[in-house]
Amino acid sequence: MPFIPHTEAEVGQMLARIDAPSVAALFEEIPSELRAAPLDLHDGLNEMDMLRWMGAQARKDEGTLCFAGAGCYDHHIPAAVWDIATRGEFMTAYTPYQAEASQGTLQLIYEYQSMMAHLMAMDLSNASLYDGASGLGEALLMAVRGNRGSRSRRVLVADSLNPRYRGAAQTIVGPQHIELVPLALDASGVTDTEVLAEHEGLDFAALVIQQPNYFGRLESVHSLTDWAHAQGMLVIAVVNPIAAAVLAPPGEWGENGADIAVGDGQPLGIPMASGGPSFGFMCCTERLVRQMPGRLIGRATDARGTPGYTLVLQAREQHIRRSKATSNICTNQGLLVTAATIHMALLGATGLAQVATACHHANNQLLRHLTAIPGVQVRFDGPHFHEAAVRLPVDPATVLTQLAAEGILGGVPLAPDYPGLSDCLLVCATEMRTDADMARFAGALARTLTAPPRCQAGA
Amino acid sequence: MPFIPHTEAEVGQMLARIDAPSVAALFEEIPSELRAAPLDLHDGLNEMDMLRWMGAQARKDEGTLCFAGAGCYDHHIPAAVWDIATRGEFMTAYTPYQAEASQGTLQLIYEYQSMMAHLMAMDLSNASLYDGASGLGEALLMAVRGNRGSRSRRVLVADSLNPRYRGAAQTIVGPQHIELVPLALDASGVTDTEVLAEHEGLDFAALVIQQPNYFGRLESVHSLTDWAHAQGMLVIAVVNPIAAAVLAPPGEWGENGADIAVGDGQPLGIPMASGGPSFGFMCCTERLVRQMPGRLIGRATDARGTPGYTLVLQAREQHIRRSKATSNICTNQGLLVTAATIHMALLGATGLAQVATACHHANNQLLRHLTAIPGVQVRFDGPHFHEAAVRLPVDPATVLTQLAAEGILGGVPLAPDYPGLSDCLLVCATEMRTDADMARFAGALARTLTAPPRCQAGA
Amino acid sequence: MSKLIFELSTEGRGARAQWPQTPAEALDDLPGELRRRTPPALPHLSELQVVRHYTRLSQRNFSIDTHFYPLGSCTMKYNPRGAHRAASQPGFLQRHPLAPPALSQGVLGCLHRLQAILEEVTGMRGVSLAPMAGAQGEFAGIAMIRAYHEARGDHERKEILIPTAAHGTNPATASMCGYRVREIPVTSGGDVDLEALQQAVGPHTAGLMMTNPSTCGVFETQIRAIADTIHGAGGLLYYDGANLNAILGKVRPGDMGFDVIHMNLHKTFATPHGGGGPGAGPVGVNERLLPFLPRPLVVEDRTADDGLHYRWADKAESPHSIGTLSAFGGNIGILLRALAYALLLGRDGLLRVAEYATLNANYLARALEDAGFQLAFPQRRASHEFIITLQREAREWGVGATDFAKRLLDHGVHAPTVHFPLLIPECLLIEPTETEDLATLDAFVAAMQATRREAEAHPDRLHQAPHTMPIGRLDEVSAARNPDLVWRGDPPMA
Amino acid sequence: MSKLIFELSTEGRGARAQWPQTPAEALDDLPGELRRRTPPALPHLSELQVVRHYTRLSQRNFSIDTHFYPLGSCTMKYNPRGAHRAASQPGFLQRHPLAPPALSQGVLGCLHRLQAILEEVTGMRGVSLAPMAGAQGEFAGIAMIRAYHEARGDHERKEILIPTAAHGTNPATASMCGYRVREIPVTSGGDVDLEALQQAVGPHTAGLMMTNPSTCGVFETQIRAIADTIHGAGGLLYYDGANLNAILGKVRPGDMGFDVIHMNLHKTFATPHGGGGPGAGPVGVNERLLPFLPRPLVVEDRTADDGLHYRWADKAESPHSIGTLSAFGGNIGILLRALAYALLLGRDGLLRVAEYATLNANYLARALEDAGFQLAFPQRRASHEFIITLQREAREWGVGATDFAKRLLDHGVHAPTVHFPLLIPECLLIEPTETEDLATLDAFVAAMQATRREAEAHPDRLHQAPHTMPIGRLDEVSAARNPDLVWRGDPPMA
Ligand SMILES: Cc1ncc(COP(=O)(O)O)c(C=O)c1O
Ligand SMILES: Cc1ncc(COP(=O)(O)O)c(C=O)c1O
Repeated sequence: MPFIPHTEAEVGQMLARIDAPSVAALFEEIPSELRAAPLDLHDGLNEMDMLRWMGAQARKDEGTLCFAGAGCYDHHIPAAVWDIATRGEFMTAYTPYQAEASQGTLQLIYEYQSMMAHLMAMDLSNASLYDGASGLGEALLMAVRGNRGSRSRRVLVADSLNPRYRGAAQTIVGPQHIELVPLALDASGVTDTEVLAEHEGLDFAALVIQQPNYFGRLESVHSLTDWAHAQGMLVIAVVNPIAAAVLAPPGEWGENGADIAVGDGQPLGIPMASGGPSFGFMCCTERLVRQMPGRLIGRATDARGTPGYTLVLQAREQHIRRSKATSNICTNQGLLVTAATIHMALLGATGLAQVATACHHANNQLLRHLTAIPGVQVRFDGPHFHEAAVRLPVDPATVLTQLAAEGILGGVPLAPDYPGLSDCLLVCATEMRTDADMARFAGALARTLTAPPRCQAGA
Repeated sequence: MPFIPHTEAEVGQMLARIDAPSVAALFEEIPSELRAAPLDLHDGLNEMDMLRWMGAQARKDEGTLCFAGAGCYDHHIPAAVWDIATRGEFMTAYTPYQAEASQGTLQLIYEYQSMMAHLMAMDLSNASLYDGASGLGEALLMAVRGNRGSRSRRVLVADSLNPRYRGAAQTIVGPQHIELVPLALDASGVTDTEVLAEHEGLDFAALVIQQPNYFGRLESVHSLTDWAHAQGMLVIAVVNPIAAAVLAPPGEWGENGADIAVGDGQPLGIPMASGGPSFGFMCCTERLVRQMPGRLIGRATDARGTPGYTLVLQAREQHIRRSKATSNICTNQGLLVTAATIHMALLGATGLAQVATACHHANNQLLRHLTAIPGVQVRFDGPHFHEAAVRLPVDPATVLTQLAAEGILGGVPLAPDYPGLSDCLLVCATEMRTDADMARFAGALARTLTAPPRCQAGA
Repeated sequence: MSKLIFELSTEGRGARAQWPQTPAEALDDLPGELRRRTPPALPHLSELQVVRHYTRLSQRNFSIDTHFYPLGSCTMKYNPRGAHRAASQPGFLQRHPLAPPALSQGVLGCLHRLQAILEEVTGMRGVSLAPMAGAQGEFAGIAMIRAYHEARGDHERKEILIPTAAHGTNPATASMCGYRVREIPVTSGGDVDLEALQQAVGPHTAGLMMTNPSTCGVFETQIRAIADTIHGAGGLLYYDGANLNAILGKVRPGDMGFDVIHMNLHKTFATPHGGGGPGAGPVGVNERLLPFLPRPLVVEDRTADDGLHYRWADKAESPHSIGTLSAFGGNIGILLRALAYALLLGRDGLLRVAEYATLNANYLARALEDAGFQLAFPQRRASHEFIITLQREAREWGVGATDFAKRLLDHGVHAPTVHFPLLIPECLLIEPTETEDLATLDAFVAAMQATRREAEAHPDRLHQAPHTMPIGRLDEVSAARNPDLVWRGDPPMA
Repeated sequence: MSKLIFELSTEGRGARAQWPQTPAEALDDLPGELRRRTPPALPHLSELQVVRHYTRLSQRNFSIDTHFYPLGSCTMKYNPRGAHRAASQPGFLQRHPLAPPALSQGVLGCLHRLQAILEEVTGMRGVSLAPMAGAQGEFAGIAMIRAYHEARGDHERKEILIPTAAHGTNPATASMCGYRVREIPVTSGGDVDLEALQQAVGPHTAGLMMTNPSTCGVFETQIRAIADTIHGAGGLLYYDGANLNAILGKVRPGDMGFDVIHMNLHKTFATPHGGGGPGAGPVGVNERLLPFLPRPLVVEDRTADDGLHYRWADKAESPHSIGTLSAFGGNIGILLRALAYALLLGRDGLLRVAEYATLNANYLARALEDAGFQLAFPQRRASHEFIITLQREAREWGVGATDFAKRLLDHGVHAPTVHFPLLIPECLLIEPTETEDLATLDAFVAAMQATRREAEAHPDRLHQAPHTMPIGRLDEVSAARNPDLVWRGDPPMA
């Protein structure tokens, strides 16, 4: 009986105490016709055998050279981050409902909220949402609720938003009949300012802008923000937290700053790990605090005046307001926030900026490597940050298959989400990619472009 | 400046306080002609680059299928063991000189001493030595000092002792002119009882017996112990702690038990890791306690009667007795003891016995696989525990090279240490080796025996 | 009293081993007005400072690894380190979420296996692993119910029924899905008031959300009648699987008549709670909701040479899906831990979870009753958890559930869940779980007894509790009045 | 007051997920009389019990990760987690020590690189990584000196000279190597008494063991004269490298005239101390001792295609070696951590270690002096550590070094080394290391000052210290009288 400490003698003693003839008898209230037959499952494995099986599975996926971004980035994570985040006291605690017995987690989240608010130049941050994409869904609900000046359930969403964010947000806001109205791209891969004019005077609750956008291009966030505010919309910024160390942060967009900033915390010390668990961050202006979904930690004092930390403004949450809560979110992504907090403390403002700079440099290097191959071009003109759409002379899907056979993840195809960009691959190089890595990628790509495709891709 | 927290301003402030013009000036007492030129070393790497280089090195050695034992065994280690042992409070503490601030480490070592004494059925255990081999060296010194009835500086050492133990022990006792006198093997690979008679009546300080011996054979430990005691020798048992869960423990050898038990703790939760760090354990009888080298932890009480743990009998150690200490050992292998203690607590007596049983079973399986190959034989008759010498029809060194090319570590050649066994390989299968692993080994071995050897070994 | 990390900062310091070295000019191609003007006010620290600060902070937590944590409805049981190890392998950690199947057979094979295990455990026809916690599973479930009715052109169903004992996420979820919530009372026996239910259902009923065993800690024995009532009215039945630990292998939600279920793998499948997450809240459905399962789903194909090949299902294969819930595939790292746990336990091990969780709860309930505490449902068998009410203690000595909870901390025990479910005044919801031993349960009883004696003799000691924690009881009211949520360089208090 | 693990045990319990399942009959081929009759009295526990017990025990330790730890001579500095990560990779952990070079190029390449780095840092001609701690390095070093003299037929050298300030391992090592020890006095300035040394040397002198900077915390400026004296008499000079942190990149033992040196990588190269080990104590030698280096040594060969190939040197290549010191290659895992540290720091980083360790020590020395403490060598520059003597406090108020040490624990600071070196009465040897920040040093000064004021006003508070630790001061004398070293099922005390 793995993990069950009871000895036979103890079981007997316990049953006697509760006057039950057997453990099975404790389930006598379950109607007999409902009782389950023995489950059709495997025998239990010991830890050694379990690890052998899981180890073989993990090794199947090992060793890929990654040039994909699209919302998940291969950054260096200092060894200290997870050594500390996985300490039992952090990892195996519950949500800090008993403040006095949870000061470790609570103070850490207060520090997280502070760091995140500073990074985004926003008034405040919550304690996390599930991920960036679902976080955007929550932001839309919040904007619709929180925009006092608008009665609209429609929001403008730039086409340059990560399509996976749009997808998840759509699922979340759909049942409440909130409509996402698209804003087309211009030729350079950013939001077309001309189409903005078409929406002037119409009532929208909010405008969603991603910076850098899905194609690694930089949006004119200042003028977009000012335009939206002038139209009575709230501005929801979707940002990469590493990029925020060197790019104008949401709180400083335009005259008055964005109203809500959301995004995915993965670049802050979270392994890619198939995309989850990561965490969504959300910051907002003071004005919107009572519309904020999720947990908030505040500083308080005890009877002696000693400062401590505790859950605050719980009236927004489902424990208290139930069907009137700002969201149903309860369990969030605490441990990832723990890691991100340690990560931000280690990197500091300078370190984060250096990472961003190194990524930008690496991505530019990568583009140089790739565009040296005849027929390969960067799709959009102008500076890119972190990633870029690259146009190929042959079908990207075939190329990716051939690269995969060499253990290279050559980027993300744009075809499924952007029919107009079906000849493009979204590529990315972080600070982790060396020049040799890029040369290997470029070499393999050049070969796939010249060699005729084979039925069964092989090295 | 990695790891140095000083800011420029602080350095200035500190220098001012100590009236020094510069940091360099602090070294003014060093005669200038001795000052070093800049070291001829690399530039510092950041953690990411360091891990990239070390990662590439580690991957070169990864994935070997191991059938070697010879004193180091590939056992399953529960994940909990090192998760807890590497907690900062254990891993980054010093030797527990300040008892009140080190109760974690001290109580753990007291528990370790207790578990180890119970496992060996001996009166007491110290807090560790460097490894089993150097531990044997210390045991010899201890026996020579501690045998009141003998003035001899000679000890009898069975040839079935791990030759690497003999080698290290020789280095350690050599300067004190202690002589290791060999005891030959009989035809079945254990100590020849006939040659014992030749040593009767001569003065020896001790007899060293390894159980199971280097060839995985079982020595007649009871009669050997009684014989040695009858001759006035102390008995030093060299044992595998996993085997001790199912084999008669040193304290129960013969009428009165062995006097000293030493061995390597590696099988108790320590990864093979190229053979170190591991730890040496040493247990002895009450009578010999003041001859014991290394640290001892004892239970004590504070003024309120609360029990606690502290270093005891330090008079044996070099801090106090200096040149008259029982040994020069100071730093020992504390963290490995931490892991081993957690390991023993998790496995318990039953778990350790099950591991031993599974190893025995696996090794017998392996021998069945190998001896099914024409020309391959088990070298010695009789039961084996954990490992066995296997005779091959071709040169073992060549075979090992060819197996290595397939990523298989096919055992340890006996030629260098036993010229008479130069056609033999010492093989071992622990509970970690599956039937499929063994079949792979046997298949590869069969191929190398039939195929003509190639110049450059390849798969 | 622990300093904030910001208070350890000195400008100019940095953990430089973590900084890549790229000249700042590398950014020169970015337009100046889009660049950040002032660096964010993050602290400047050495690596040792960070390690020391957070190591010490961690020690200010209770956790499963350090304390008994009988927090009802939360299933705080041992989180096997082996499962954590299994999920922490480089092959899993370094996989990009958009890696193609050719580079992902390991992880996809794991997810497929977990889908199959969860289907069998719950008795459902299909499982989606996408939801990232229980509440998101609820959302997915109710969104599927909505999609089902809409697909049938049944647009009048605007109400979700929820027993009053339900967890707050249930009504909150129903609202998020655009439904009105109608609460159904619970009888003094702990069951749903069937008569009230029958009166409440109708053509406006989209469905009923409930748990079984309920958050009252008892098994709802009229479950078939409830199912018939809802189904008879054209509604669907939602199972909140937060309490699945109580019935693993004993009775399956699918067999009870539920149409859709979410599971809390971070409870039942022992993945660590992480101080508030991450979790994983897979949803299972029966035949009629299959088309609506959230994406992505892993499918298994048989290859030409009779091998198995795993891939994500195409969008075209689930045109009626409610869609995705996150950017990628959900909390896959948690799913891997849950799979490792399921592999370790197997058929018999999972059954024993329910058995010993229930044994521990019933033993503890009886022992507390014997010690003078009042059970909320004394006539019922406890499931894996049970409720005591301190109404009497509150009335007679003026000490309530919160006072008890705080004083228990001083005994080195995490407090049970307080004031939930809301319908039982001054209640403690106690869930010992199957991984705690008898001595620990007995020590808890002793602590409760001691606290009760103290409540009578020195009620103030309880009001002022805790006494031995790093801080005393915090003034949450004034903290909420003028919330201090972000450090802004203000001098530390006190 | 923490229970012993044995007290948590109940027969019949077990962490069964860790047990392989093999029928006991598998042992039937072993002779009955050689089998164990009764199982050892190890505790029977669940996995949670073990995890909880040892997690909680760990919290009862001070450590670098949690506390300032200015333990003189021990170099308790930050142990980079990255180095631990680097050494903990599967390729390193899963390598069997006897794997052939074809399967070992990774680890052998690392060890060779470390050998080269240590040669450069120490200015020696050859390095062996074999010794497993400082004391074993000393043993190897003195054994080499012995082998050298013996190889020359110089059999009369039976004495090793050691300054009185030396660490206890020095004389203990000399004895283990079969030498007599003669102690050389130290002057009040902290230097070796050169005159006494000159009188002591002679044809019986095998060598001199010393550190520089010495354990008095000052740099021995007459080092050339000392070297000349020893060499002139035909002896060799041994460098105890425990204090190497003080001079990295500033001055090299080889250049000072030392013939042989050991290093404490667990000090200077920041590998964690593990609560008492493991360490690594490589030895470096100059030309004349090269033939005697302990085995094994890694050699680099150039392959036909101009690549590099690493292997262990053949026994035949070092016929004069003093031999091996362990079963395999020493504490290779620690060597890998030290290499990672060296890679991180590089040329400039290593130099800065010495500079900032020295800066911190001199600042702290001055600040304590200003606070009224008496430096043992006030006229000297501190090296990376320094000594204060509490002789005056002991005389006037009856509080000694131990009392101060214990009271400091209550201030959340690990005590400095007490009563070492032995020649300075009531001394504290204080080594802050380079990784501590100014605020921490200032807080230490404040704690020392507060303790000093208290020593005057309330000496009893110091005598009874510590007051806030899990236990009070232990009665070591009675513990030693009748030592309780092994739990034997006796009822727990108190
Ligand atoms: C009964 C019940 N339902 C739903 C939930 C919500 O689950 P989660 O916190 O994973 O979102 C909980 C969690 O506390 C619960 O106890
Ligand atoms: C000066 C000095 N020499 C030698 C040693 C012995 O080193 P180790 O403990 O690694 O054996 C020490 C360790 O404390 C020391 O401080």
